[in-house]
Amino acid sequence: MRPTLSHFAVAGSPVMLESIVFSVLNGLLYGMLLFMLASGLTLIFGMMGVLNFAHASFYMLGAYCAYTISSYTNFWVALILAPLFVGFLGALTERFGLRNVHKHGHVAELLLTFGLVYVIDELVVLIWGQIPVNYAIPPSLDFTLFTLFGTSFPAYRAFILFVAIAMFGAIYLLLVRTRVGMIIRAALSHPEMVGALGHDVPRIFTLVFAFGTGLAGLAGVMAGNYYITEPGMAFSMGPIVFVVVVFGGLGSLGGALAASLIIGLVTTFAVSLNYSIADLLAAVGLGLDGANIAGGLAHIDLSRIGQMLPYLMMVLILIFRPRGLMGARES
Amino acid sequence: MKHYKGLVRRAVAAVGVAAALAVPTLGSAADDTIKIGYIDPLSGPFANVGDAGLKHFKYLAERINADGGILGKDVEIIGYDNKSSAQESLQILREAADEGVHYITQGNGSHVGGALVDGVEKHNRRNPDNRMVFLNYAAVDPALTGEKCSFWHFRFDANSAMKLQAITDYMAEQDDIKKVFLINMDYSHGQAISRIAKEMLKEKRPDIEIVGDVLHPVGKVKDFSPYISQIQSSGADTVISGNWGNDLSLLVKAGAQAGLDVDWFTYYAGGLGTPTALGKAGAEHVKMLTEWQENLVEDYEAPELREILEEFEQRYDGIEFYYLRIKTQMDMLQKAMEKAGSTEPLAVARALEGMTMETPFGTVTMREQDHQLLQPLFISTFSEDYPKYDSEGTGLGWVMDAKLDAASTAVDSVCEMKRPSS
Amino acid sequence: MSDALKLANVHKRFGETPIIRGVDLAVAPGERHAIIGPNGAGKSTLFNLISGRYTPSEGEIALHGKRISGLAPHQINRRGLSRSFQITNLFQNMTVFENLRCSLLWAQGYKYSFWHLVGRQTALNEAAEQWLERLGLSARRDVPASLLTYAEQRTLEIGTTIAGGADVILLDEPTAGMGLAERDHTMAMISEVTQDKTLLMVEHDMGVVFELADRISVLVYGQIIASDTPEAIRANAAVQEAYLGEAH
Amino acid sequence: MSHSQSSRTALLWHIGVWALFALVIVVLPYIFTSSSSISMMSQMGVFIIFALSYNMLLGQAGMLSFGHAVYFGLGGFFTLHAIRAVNDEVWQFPLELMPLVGGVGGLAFGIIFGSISTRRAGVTFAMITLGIGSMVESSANMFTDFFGGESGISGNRVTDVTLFGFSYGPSIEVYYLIGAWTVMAAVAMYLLTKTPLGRISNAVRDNPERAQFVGYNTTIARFIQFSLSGFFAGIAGGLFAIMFEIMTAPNVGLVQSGAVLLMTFIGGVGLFFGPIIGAVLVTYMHTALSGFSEGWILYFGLMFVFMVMYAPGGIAGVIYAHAAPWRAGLLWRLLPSYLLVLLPALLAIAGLVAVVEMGYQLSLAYDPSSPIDLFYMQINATSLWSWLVALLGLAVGIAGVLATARVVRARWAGVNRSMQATGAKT
Repeated sequence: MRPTLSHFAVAGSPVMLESIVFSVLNGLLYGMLLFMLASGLTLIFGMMGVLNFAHASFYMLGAYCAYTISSYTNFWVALILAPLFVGFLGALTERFGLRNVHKHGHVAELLLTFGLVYVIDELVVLIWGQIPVNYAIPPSLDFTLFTLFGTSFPAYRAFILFVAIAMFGAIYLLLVRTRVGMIIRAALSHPEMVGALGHDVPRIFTLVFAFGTGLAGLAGVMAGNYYITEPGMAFSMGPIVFVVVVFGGLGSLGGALAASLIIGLVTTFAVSLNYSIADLLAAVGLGLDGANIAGGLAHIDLSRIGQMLPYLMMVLILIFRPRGLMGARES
Repeated sequence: MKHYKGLVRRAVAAVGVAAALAVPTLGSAADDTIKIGYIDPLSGPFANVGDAGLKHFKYLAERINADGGILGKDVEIIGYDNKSSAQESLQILREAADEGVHYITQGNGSHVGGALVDGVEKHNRRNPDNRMVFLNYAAVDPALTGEKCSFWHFRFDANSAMKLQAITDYMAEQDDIKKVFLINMDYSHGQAISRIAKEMLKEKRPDIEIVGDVLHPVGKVKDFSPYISQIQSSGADTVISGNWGNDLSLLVKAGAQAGLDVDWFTYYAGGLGTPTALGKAGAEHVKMLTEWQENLVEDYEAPELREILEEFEQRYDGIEFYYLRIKTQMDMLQKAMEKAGSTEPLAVARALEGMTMETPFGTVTMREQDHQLLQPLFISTFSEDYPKYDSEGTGLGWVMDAKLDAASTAVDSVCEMKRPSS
Repeated sequence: MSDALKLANVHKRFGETPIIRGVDLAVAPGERHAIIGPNGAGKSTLFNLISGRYTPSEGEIALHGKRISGLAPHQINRRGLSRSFQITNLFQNMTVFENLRCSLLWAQGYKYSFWHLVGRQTALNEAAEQWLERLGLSARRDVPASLLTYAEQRTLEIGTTIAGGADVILLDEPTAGMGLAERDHTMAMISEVTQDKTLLMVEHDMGVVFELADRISVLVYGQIIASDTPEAIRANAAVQEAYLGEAH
Repeated sequence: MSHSQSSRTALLWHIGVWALFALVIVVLPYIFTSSSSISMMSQMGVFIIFALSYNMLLGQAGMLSFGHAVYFGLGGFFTLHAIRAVNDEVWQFPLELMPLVGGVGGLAFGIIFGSISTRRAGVTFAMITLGIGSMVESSANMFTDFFGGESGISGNRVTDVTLFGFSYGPSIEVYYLIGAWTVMAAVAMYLLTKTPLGRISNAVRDNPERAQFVGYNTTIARFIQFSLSGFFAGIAGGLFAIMFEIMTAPNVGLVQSGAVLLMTFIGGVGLFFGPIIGAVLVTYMHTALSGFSEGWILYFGLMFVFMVMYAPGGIAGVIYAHAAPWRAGLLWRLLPSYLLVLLPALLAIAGLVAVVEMGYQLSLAYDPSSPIDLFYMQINATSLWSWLVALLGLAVGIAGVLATARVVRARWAGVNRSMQATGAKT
C-alpha cells in the first residue's frame, strides 16, 4: 500500500501547512547548527587559506568537553568553558602544528588537519569510550515552549536558534566594529596586505584559528545534547560542513549563512516530502511501471536523494560558479 | 582478555620493528579451549549494542567455565570489531579461522548476517578440514533461514516474519488501532518488516489503514524530527518500528520531544539506552515483542534467571541482562557438544538440528528444516506500574501483556537445506 | 608581409583602474624590439596580455596577422609565441636536462602521449643535449633546477623559452639582477640563440637595450609615447623628459 | 657514446630491480605460509596498485584527491557484477582478466568525473573530489540494484572460466593472480612516468604556468593523468573484489579514500617506490594492530601528523635523503648521532604506547583492572603509579629527543658541508 496522497490532493489544507511549517522550523534549526560550524571554518579559510579538515573534530571535542564539565558543574558553566577550552586546543594546534608546515604550502596544511582528524577522533574514544555519553539537555531548558498543530516545540531548540543568531550577530559586530575585525576583513579580501601593514601575522593566525575552533566547540556544546554525543559525530558532520562552506563561498560569512540555511532546508524538506517521483506522477494520474528502468529510477524516494543533494549542489556550484554563492575570490 | 593482551604485544612489536614482516599469530593457539568468535560492531554508531552483546557472551561463558566448562574445556569468547561492515566481517572470518575459531556468532545487522552465511558456506566448501558454524543471535531477516538458508547457520532469535506474526496477531485483537505508520531502517531487515507487516495486516485487519511507510538510512540520521512531523501529520495512532541502537533511541527521543501521541510497537525498545531515552514520555505507549524481559521472573518460576539478571546488573553498571537468547544459544551449544561428545563443527551442527530444550517459559526447538529456533515470545508494555524490576533506573519497567507460544510463532519457510555428506 | 606581432588599441583595466591605455605596436619579422619605461608603466602587464595570461579589456592582438587575444597561453604558444619570466619560473624539481626536454615535447609533436618512452626518443634527446651545449649548461645536466646558481637559472629560463622553436620570443628583463660579466655572457647567448627570430623584450638595463635592439618603444603610464630606432629614441626630447631624464 | 652505454646499464638495472620485485612476490608465500598472512599479502598487492595509482595524482601531478576510492570501488563493483554474470552463465570471461573490467569501469568514471574535477587545481580540486566522493557514496543508497544496499553485492570467484586451469578457490591461487597483476600494473605505472604525459604531469605539478608556456593545456594533462589513474585504481578494485567476493558501499567512500591518501603519503609521494612501502606498511599494521581495538588508527594518525611536520617526503624520502651521504661515504658520520637519538625516542614511544594502551584499557576493556602485558611487564591501568611512570617516560623521552636532535642536525650540517666541499652530486 502506498502512502495516501491526501496532502497533494488537498494542497493548502492544514495538514500540508503543518508539514511545511515544521519542515521550515526543523530546517532552520539544522541550518543554524550547520552555520555555527561553518562560520568558524570559513573564517579560518578566509584568513589563513587553511581548509581545516579537523573542524568537525573540534566540534565533537566541544560536545565531549561540555559533557565532562557539566557533569562536575552545570550546563551553563560548560557553555562558557568548553568553547574556550576547545579554542585553546585550536591555538595549540596552530602554534605547534600548522605554523611549522606553513612553509610547505596549503596542501601540507590541509594534510596536517587531515591527520588530526584521525588523532582527535581516536583520542575521544580513548578518553570517553566508544559508547555514547549521557550528555543531557539541562532541566531548566527541558520543557515545551509552545504547541503548534499538536506538535510541541521544545525550548531547547529555541535556545539553539537564539545562540546561533546571537553568535552571528556577535561575529558580525566583531568584524565590522572592532580593529581586529577590520584587520580580519582586510585579510579576507587581501591576505597579502595585512603583513605588509605591519601586523603580527602569525599571532593573528593563532587567534583566528583559536576563534574558529572555539566556534566549532560552541556548536558542539549546543548540538551534543540535542543529538547524541558519540565518537562518530564528527565524521557524520564533517563532509556536510565542507559542503556548506564551499557552497557559500570560501571565506564568506554571509555565504556560509545562506548556504547553511539552504542546505538545512533542502535536506529537511527532502525527508518530510517523502514521496517518490512515481507517487507524484500517480497523483496527477500517470501510472508508471516499476519494472522498467525509468520506472525504477522514478521510484527512488526523495529522502534517499536528499542525502546526496548537498554534495550534488556543491559539485554543480563548483563547476558553474567556482567561488560559491558569495565568495569574494576563487580559492 | 587474552586476545587483547596479544594485540598489545603485537602493537609494541610492530612499532618497534615495523619493517619486519612478521606474521601475526596469537599467543595461545592451544586446543584446550572452545573459541567462539564474536563478530559485531565494537566501534561506530552501534558500538554500544555490540559491546553489550559481547558482555553477555563473556559473562555467560564465565558461568559455564565456573561449572567445569563443556566436555572439560573452557569456553573463550574472542571479540572482533566488524565496524558494522559485511566486508570487514568476512575478513575477520578468515582471521578467526586461522586462530582456531570454529564457532562464530553475530547478531547486529542482517546484511552482515547474510554475508557471513555466504562466507561460512564458501569457507567450509573450500576448507573442509577447518569448518565453522555460525550461531546467529539477533540477525532477523527471514531470508537467512529462507532462501539463503545454510546448514552451517543456526538462528536463536525469532525472525522478523515470526515477530510480525506475533505483533499482528496481537494487534488484530486491539480494536482501537485504526491507522498504522511503518518506520524502519533502510536495509534488508527494515525492508522485510515494511513488506511483511503490510501483508499480514492486510490479511488480519483489512480495515487498518497504513498511513505511512518510511525507510531511513542506517545509522546516519541525527535528527529524526522531520520523520516525526511526518508521522504526526499522517494522523497515525500506532507506529511499528524494527529500529535498533541509536536509530531507535534518537527516533523515540525525537518523538517524545515533539509530544507525539502514538503507540509504538518495537522489537528492541527493551534495553541498551532506549528506556532511558524514552523516559516518562514512553510510559504506557511503547510496546515490545521479545523473548524476555526482567519482570518475567515475577510471572514465572525462574530462579537461575533471577540470579543472572541481578548479578549481571550489579557487575555492569548501566547494562541490564537483555539477551535471554544468548543464554539459550550457549546452553544449546553446550547440550549439542555433549550429545555429540565432540567439539567438531559437523558433529555439533548435526546434534543441534531438531534439538529441543526446556526453559522456564516453555520448550524451545531448533527447527530441523531451516535451523530457526522456535521459542515463546512476549508482548510487554513500558509502564510506571511494573512488578519489580525497573529499566535502567528510569522508574519505569516492562509489564507482560501477552505470551505467544513457541508453536504459534512458527512461520513456514521456503528453505531447502543442503546437508554435507561428510 | 604582415607584422610578426601587432597590437591595436589594447586596453587593460583591473576593476576601475586602467593599466594599459590604448597601446598600438607593430613588430616586424626578425626585428629585435625592446620596451622600456619607468616602474609601474605597465610593461609586465603588456607582456601578460600578449602571452595570454590576461585577456585585454579592449583592442586586439595579432600574431602573424592572426588574432590571438582571448586565447589561452598554451594556444598562443602553439601558434609560435614563447615568453620568459622576470621572476625565474622553471620546473624546480626537474633537472636541467628535463626542463629543456619538457619544453621540446610539444614542439616535437609528442602531445600527451603515454605510449612513447621519452628515454628512447633519440631525436628528442639529442635536441635537448644540443640545447644544453648551446646554453653552456652541459656540466649541470643532471642538477635539479632549484639548485642552480641565479645566472644559470636565468640562462635556463631563456633556454626553455626558446627551445620550443617559437619564432616570436618575449623576454621579460632577461638580465635583471646580474653582474656585469654575467650580463655580457647572457647578452651574447641571447644574440646567438635568437638569430632569425622576432624578439620583444622588456629591459631596464639601457646598455643592453641599445646594444641589442633594432627598435625601441617607450611605455609610460600605459601608453607608448615613442617607437623608433635606438638613435632616434636617444634623441627624442619627449623620451628624455618622461623617462631617460628621470631614470639616469 | 657513453650515454647509450649508461642507458644500457640503467635498463639492465631497472629490469633487475623489477625481477627482484617479482621474485619477492613469488617467494613470500613459502616463508609466510598461514592463510591469514597469504590474505594479508594479497591485500598488500591490491593496495600497492591502489596507492601507486593514487600517487599518479598526488605525487606526480600534484593533485590532492579525497575521492580516489570512487574509481577503486566502482571498479570492484563492475568486476563483481561481471563475475556474477559469469556465475549466472550469461557471459563468458576468464577470471584472470576480470580486473580489466574493473579497470575499464574505473577509467570510464575517471573520464566522467575527471572532466569535471580537473578543470580546477589545488584546494578547489581537493574539495570537488571530496564532494564527488561523498556524492557517489551516498548515491549507493539510491542505486541499490548496482550497489546492493547495506549488504553489498557478492559473487563466487570460482567460475570455471579460466585461462590457466586454476580454480582460484584457494587463497594462494588468488595471491599469485594478484601478485602477477601487481607486477604488471606497477611496471606499467612506472613506465608511464617515463612518457611525455608523465613528464608533463610533473611539469604541471611543479609549475602549471610554465607548462602552459611550453604549449601544454594543463587541464588536459591533468585530465588524462586522472583518467589513467582511475584505470589503475579500477584494476586494484577488481582484484579486491576477486579477493573478498563482496563489495559494499563504503568501498567507494571517504574512509577508503582517506586510507589510500594515508598510505601513499606515509610511504612517500616524491619517489615512485614510496607508495609501495606505504601500502605494505599500512596494510601490515592494519592487520596486525586492528583486532580488538581501533588504537592502530591513533598510532597511524600520530605517525601521519609527525611525517607531515617533519618528513614530508615520507619513508621513501627519508631513505632517499641518505643516498647522497652514503654515496659520498659519509653515512658513518651520521649513524652515531642516530643511535644517540634512538634511546630517548624509544623511551618516548614506550611511554606513549603505555599511556595509550592504558587509556584504551580504561575506556574500552571488559575488565579495566585486569593487567595488560606490555614490554614483558604486567601493567595495571587502574593504578596511579603506572600512569605516573608512563607519563614520566614520555616526558623524559621527548625532552631527550629534543636535546639529541640538535646533535643530529649538527652532524647533518657537517655532512652537507663536506659533500659540497668535495663537490659530490646532491
